[in-house]
Amino acid sequence: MSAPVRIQEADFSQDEEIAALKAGSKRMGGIATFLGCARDFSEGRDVHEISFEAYGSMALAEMNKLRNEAIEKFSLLDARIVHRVTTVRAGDNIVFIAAAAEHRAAAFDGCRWMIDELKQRVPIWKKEITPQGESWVTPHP
Amino acid sequence: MSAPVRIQEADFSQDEEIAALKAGSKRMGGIATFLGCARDFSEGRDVHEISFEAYGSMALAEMNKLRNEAIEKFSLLDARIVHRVTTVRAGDNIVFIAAAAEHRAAAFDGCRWMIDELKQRVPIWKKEITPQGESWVTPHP
Amino acid sequence: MIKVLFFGPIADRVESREMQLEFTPGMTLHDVVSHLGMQYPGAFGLVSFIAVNQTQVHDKQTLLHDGDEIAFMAKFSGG
Amino acid sequence: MIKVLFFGPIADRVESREMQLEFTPGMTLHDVVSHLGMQYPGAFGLVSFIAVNQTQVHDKQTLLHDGDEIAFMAKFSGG
Repeated sequence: MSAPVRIQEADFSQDEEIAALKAGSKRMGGIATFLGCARDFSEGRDVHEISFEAYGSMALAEMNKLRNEAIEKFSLLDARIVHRVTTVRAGDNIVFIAAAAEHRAAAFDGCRWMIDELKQRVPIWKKEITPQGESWVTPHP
Repeated sequence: MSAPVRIQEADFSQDEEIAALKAGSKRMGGIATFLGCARDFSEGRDVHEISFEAYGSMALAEMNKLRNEAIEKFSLLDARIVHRVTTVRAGDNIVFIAAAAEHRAAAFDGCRWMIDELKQRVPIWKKEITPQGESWVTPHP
Repeated sequence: MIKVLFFGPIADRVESREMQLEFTPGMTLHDVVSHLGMQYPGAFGLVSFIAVNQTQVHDKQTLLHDGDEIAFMAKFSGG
Repeated sequence: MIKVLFFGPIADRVESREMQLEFTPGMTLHDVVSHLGMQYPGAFGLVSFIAVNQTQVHDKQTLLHDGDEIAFMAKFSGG
């Protein structure tokens, strides 16, 4: 079975991720997931491709810490985080986060917390390739 | 392609639902989903099976209304609601809800609103089959 | 005729999922509720929602029409 | 030796992803920052986070050790 936290070039299957998540417990009542995708349009410009770069060893360590913290903080039964680092086109998958809990409130809260924290804490950068050229994305404060 | 709102006996595939959701737009930046599953334990008792019953025509109409309201209320790009009506065992899928938006906040808010409303408004009932016998589930106020 | 539907715990107590009532002009939802409520008091104690033709109705004075479908429903527990 | 890593927009401005600096005993993070910051002021204006051995460090007086890995990072934009 694949690791619950991964950085990879390849796309992922939600069915496989959910099956792996569910394998650990039959006490899960709710699984909340977040799937981040590449948009064809950002800040008023067409976007052809998005290219990702990561500080791999640190990013993976942070993502593992983040998962452990979420499990503890929201009493999750399990959680998974997968981030692609490659060049994607509009509509392609970028990041997948899943949080499983006995009840839905904790699953939603845990899932949302993980994607919010990931954006703050995990050393990954994206560059948008537009008809006007390439530019690194500067996150809003 | 399958309808975005369905009541069915059969299990569903998240990959298929997400693919159908994404087919409509390349402007989706975030897709939040909720998967409700059967737990093996509820209110202090083991649960062997859960059996669902629906007022089918009204349930489907309410679920469609709910989807339309969510799309409007949260400016979603698309949404899907699938509920199984059959007898399931611990770990099995019961309900799937997906909300796609340009940004993640609307996707999360819309998804959570739909499952909360579904539980309030859609005429479906569940019966838990435990070693001590069967009983209809009475929702908490 | 008026078609009456019962679901879940209510169907269990009525020991029936469906019945037909004779339609009479001027008949209201209240007439049906009081008629069936007397026959099945245990079941009607569980009724939280009533729908006429798949739409929730709160006003018991609602006039019925021949062919209407009335559903008596306990609190929902899907999802 | 100290291994220095640059990523994303910072790597673009430094025009390099990695360099090695001679280690000298007593060397602090501040020494590295001021040395490289003078050489690549445009790049260092983008630095929001610094990590030593994959852990964020806020104190520039942090003593370095031979073999340490320092990363200069712009604001993250993953997810």
